[in-house]
Amino acid sequence: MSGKGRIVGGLGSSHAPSIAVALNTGKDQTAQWKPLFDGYQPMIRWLEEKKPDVIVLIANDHANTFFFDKYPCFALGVAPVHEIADEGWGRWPFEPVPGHPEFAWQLAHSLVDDEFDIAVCQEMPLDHGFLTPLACTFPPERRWQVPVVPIVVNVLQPPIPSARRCFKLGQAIRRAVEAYPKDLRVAMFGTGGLSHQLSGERYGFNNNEWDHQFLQLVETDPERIARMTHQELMEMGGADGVEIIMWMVMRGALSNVVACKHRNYYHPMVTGFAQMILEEPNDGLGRLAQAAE
Amino acid sequence: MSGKGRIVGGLGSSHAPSIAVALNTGKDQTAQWKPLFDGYQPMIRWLEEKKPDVIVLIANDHANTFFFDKYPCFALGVAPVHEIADEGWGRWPFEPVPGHPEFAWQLAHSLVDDEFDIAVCQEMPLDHGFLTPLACTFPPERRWQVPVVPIVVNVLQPPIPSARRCFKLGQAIRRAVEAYPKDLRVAMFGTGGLSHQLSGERYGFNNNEWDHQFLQLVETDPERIARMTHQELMEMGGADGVEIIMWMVMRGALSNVVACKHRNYYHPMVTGFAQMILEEPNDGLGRLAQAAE
Amino acid sequence: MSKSDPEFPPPGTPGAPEILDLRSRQIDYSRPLPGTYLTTGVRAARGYRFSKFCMSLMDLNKREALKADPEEFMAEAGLSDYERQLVRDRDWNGMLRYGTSTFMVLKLSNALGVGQNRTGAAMRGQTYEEFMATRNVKEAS
Amino acid sequence: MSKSDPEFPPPGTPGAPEILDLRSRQIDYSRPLPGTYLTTGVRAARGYRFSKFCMSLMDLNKREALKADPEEFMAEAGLSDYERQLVRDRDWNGMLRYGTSTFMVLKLSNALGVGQNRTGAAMRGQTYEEFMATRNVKEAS
Ligand SMILES: [Fe+3]
Ligand SMILES: [Fe+3]
Repeated sequence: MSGKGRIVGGLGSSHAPSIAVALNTGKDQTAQWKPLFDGYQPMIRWLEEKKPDVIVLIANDHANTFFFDKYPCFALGVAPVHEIADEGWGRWPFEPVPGHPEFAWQLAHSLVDDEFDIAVCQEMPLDHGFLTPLACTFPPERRWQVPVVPIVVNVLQPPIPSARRCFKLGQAIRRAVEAYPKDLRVAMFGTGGLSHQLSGERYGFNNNEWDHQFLQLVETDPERIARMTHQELMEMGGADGVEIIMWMVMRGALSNVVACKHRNYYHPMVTGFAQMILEEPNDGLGRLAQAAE
Repeated sequence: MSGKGRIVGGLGSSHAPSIAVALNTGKDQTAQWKPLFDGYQPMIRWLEEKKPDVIVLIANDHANTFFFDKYPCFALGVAPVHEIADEGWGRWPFEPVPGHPEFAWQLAHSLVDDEFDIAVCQEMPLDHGFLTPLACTFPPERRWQVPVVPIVVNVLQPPIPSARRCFKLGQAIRRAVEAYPKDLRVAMFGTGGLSHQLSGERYGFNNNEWDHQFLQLVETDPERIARMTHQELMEMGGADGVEIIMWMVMRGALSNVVACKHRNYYHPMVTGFAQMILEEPNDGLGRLAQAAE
Repeated sequence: MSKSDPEFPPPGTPGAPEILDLRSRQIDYSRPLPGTYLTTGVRAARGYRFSKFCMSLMDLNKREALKADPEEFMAEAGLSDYERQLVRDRDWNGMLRYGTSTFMVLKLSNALGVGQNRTGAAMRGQTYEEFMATRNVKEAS
Repeated sequence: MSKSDPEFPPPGTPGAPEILDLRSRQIDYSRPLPGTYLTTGVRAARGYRFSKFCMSLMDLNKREALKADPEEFMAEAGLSDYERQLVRDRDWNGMLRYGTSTFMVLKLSNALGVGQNRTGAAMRGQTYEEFMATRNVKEAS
């Protein structure tokens, strides 16, 4: 690595509007919600300890920021500040989220140079896909201490990118980080899933077994997931469960061997909720640096 | 090739608002404009003879259809009808242009499956980048007899895709055409360039020698252009001359060896205008089919 | 009023536009997912006008206009007879089959005052109570 | 009024935000193109507000408002002093250096009634006639 940027680890989390509602109405300690919000505590502490300078946050738009008149496959937010999207019932009561234009533009150039045809967005309001994982891992007193570079992945309107392509996008993000000319501690954060389906007679489909298998594979054998088609992912995890491809962007940016520091799963209603912390070896300096010490 | 689609050839042409103005105000036979419009006559005849079922037309937006809030790298228009963009002084007096949704959606799926991260657009009004080459090759009585699938390439707001990436996009389009399950005669049409620069002290820069060299290379050795960086392309052809990368999408979809049936160059003012016809061997059935006959 | 539409007849009826489904190498069309309607290929095109209608309901004023006079609102939005009948019938699965994205259907059902899980129960052909009985957490969230 | 701006000082002046130019592997920053200002990297970010201002002039009403009272219009659009002075001076190259895309500058000069080749001549530091004398076709098109 010629630059001074490094990836210190990756987080994974589901996202859902109901999470923001529970959080903002103080229901996070009810019997129904506690098992979910407890799962965020180690992530809150990990972020405090690891002190990333920037979070690359991967989520999908839910037709709040984009419409099908012009729907991007991948979109990158390079703005200094990201506004809060209006999902049709007014904006979520969160402050706008700071961006990191300098790193984000470098990332944009590096990704396009690496043949990722991303849309570059100087205004890209964030919806619950981004906001719920972020609000859960940054309690009110710490909002928003770490700037965010958001990446939108199309999982709504076919054609959507393959799990393989998402994994490769993560690998390209790592190359951009490692070439960055300044000290920069980067945390990846993939969101979405796990199993759920919000349409048709199959509404409410879940597959707890697959969800646990996915969490295991994303840690130890992401290549297995990269090989899966959307057909296979949807058979296993429901039509909307395909959005776990966004965890693959996070995973692609990490080393082959990572340490799973936390894993939680809870399935109250229609979505298999999960959280995960995957830590890079040697605080992101990698195995070679470790060996040289 | 498993399908029945075939590419019958590729056209190349500059685009400019001034061309539409000259055309629509009946100046096409003036001394100033005749050498340009004469260059379209063989293209008009070629299209009449070759009878393509669809034209894949590659141009850039000039901040009329997209703005830098959300700027795509590649965008594909899948609409049944493409509206005319308003460039700020009212719409050009052209009828909306028919699309080819069935082929366009197949192309969208195939390109994303082939790891091209295109934005898919169900409404994408066309500006002069698309309209001037089209209006010049379809005289009023033939407008618009052939449906158009438009592809937008970002050449305005860096990061922009490399010449290599554009060439590869053309190759991926060919794969999609050849896998298409119905008889379909496809003509490629790359637009833009040649040398020009519309900004800074270097405004009005042209390089006739490079323009001729480019026309030779795009026919006989496109790989040489694919190897060039934006830096090299801009040094040779001016900052805005970089848009010749859109001819590379057209060229990438063609066979290695093609027949140049027409080539014209005229440089009246600030842009090196060029036109070209590259014909596929054996009416698009390829050399193998030819050999087997 | 019947759900027939000269421009966009219901899928499968005579005169309906052919929908080539061999679109994505990511989908195995020989193994259709039960109870699932993907808006691949031109299916999305057929549903586009209706999707735009649903999207317009992001605007509170539009939602109130829909509530105040649904027929007037749908006429102004230029919906076809077929599309209007889908709305009158709250035929969520019909909308999906027609080519409407999941999130567009949910924006519409929300605007019509039907919560997500009630919409989902109807999609399953169940009452809300029957559906909730299948969940791990049984009370409404 | 001077072209100084606490928020966005002109490039190169003390306090101006650092602009990392090592952005694109497609650009050789050791060989800057003469008289050329690329909006690579954060340069585009600095020019974004001004670009939006130029883009707004696609609307005829906005163009007429600009013509009727430029100072009032620029104030309402929230332009900084530095940005307003760029417009007052018709400082096209200044706009480009600031991070404004070519096509945004041309939309603005068009709205100000300055044709493309007159804008270009000014960018070159020439009169319109001097510029036209360098062209193959000498009469105005
Ligand atoms: Fe989601
Ligand atoms: Fe152009």
